[in-house]
Amino acid sequence: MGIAVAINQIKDMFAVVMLAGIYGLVSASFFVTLDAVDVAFTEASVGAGISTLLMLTTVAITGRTEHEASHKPMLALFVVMVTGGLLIYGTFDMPYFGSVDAPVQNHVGPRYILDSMQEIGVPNMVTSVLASYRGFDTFGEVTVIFTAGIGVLALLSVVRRPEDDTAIEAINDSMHEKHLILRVVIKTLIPFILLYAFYVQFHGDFGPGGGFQAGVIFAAGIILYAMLFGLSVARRVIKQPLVQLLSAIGVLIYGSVGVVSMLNGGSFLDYGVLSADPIAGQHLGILLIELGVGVTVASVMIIIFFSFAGRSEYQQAKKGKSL
Amino acid sequence: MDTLLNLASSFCLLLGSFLCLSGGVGILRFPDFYTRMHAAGVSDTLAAAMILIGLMLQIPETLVIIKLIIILLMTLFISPSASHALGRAALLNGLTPVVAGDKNHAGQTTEVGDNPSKS
Amino acid sequence: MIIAATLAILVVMVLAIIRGVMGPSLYDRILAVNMFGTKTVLLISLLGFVMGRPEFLDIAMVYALINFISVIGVLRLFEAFTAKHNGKVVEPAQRDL
Amino acid sequence: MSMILGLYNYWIVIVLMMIGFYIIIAHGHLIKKIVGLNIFQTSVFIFYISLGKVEGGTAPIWQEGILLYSNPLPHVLILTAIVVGIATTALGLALTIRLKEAYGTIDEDEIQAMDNQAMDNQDKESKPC
Repeated sequence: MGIAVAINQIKDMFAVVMLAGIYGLVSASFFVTLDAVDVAFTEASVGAGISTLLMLTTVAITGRTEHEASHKPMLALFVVMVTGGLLIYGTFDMPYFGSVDAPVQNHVGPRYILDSMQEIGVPNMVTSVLASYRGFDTFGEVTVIFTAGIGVLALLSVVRRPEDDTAIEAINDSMHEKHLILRVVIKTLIPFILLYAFYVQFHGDFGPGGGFQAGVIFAAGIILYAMLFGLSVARRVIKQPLVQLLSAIGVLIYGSVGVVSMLNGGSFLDYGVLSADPIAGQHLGILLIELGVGVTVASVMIIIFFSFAGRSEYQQAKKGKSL
Repeated sequence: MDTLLNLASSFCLLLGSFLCLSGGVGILRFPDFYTRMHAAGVSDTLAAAMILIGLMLQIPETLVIIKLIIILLMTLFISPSASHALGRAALLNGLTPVVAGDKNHAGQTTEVGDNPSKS
Repeated sequence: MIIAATLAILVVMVLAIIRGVMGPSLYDRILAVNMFGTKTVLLISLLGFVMGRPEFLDIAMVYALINFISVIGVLRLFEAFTAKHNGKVVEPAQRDL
Repeated sequence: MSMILGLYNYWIVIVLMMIGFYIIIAHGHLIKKIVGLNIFQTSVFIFYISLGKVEGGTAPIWQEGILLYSNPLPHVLILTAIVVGIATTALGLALTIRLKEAYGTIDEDEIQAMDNQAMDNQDKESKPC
């Protein structure tokens, strides 16, 4: 397990990012061995996939060298060592790894494990806790993601002028001459990726999966398309205003489910009242909420990637003109 | 019948593991990028196929077998095309292969090495 | 038998990590990441069998996909990067495909 | 010995966390800082997940005949934390790109030096009048 420790001590930025990708994969495998399949799912698609891509785009924009640190690292090392020592001292009181009688296992956990099947009727406990017991939290998370999307858009959106567009397309065309094999393979793969995203979305009640993961996978399919066929082509297929609208609509779906359940006499996000049969109501509520989450996550990821790649292309075009 | 299936699956798994290991040794020991890529790419595909087939022979449930087949198909699609893209990109960006009889054993140009490329 | 295969894959993963840390060229690293990803797919499928719950193959599928996407992404972005910093777009090779 | 076996996962987490922390404070390069932040984050994730692990339990997906599951609560918390993590990473990277455009560098010290210089110049301009 100590593998990941050695990884991250290299200077070149591209190499660092690649190793960060491997690190994401390693930690996702940890999660599988620790029984957290849903988390592994998310970490695989987010930590190893999307965040690596975003970092690479940034490195491509900002350059790959790192200057030698000018100040001495001894102080930092000292601070780190002291903190680490204190934390290790703190672990001596911790319950042993995997012990059944640890305090964590004794409070809310058993209730979720024992009763969620009767109360929610969804085999995947992670989904039922995520969407129903702690639905309010998840609402907050979705809002955070939405806000991040807006933030990235505010920071990186470029005012697009037609002459820039032609320059960008010239660059794209020259790049597209090659990659014939890749384009054919990816063209066949993309429909399956999107289909698989829907499977993950709606199968989340029964197996690992759910809105977050499905959204990321869906976005990954679109990103793959955008990377190989050029951003302008992808923009023609996926209109950016539509995506922006969708990201808001996802949050809106989530919130309105809560409001509707309030109007039906329950409390906010209490899906039991959505239908005559509480369990059917829970199913309906979870389905709708996961849909909202999926839509928001997918569109925010697409927005983020489009903004990053658009910035990169914009700079390329500017550079091309100045040459 | 059961023992036969078990035997077949063990054989597939063992073969897969062996191929995996040889690929791993290859990626570590070979002198330049292209031979390493050869070792990784070729052994990877067959090893993945072998291990997945070995797993398929172990389990009677249809759904699991279908999923395994999907994974297998995806590996067969993805692994060679990724190798193709990788090798092509390396060649186009001026990473020279080590040719037999080449005295200069380094095999890497400075352009795309670890050294940051001069802008 | 499954355990033996799992161990073999773990060993190979370590080898791939060593290659990824050593470099020397960027492509070696990408190769290591790619190989690591394939091995992770296999590892997850095997682990599902070891732990007796083989329905977790979905995760393996995601891994395969994401691995591919990141390799392609790295290549495309690196290509764009070199094109940008050398001031020229790399010409398609003579021996096409 | 039993202590080592019982607590080793926490120690791994702490070592990871310290590496991430060190990268954050010792390196001036902003992208590297973000990578360090990610490592730090992941170490916290692993900590939570390993808290939820129960010896002999399986993944918390209900199935006929299985009685012992790992605790689903940490999984939920970390699942959302990962997605929020990518959101913060994206925002940080976006800020980095803007800094690069504004200053021409993304090294913390250089940015600081430029800022100080600009401040001094302002002072000089304002003092004579």
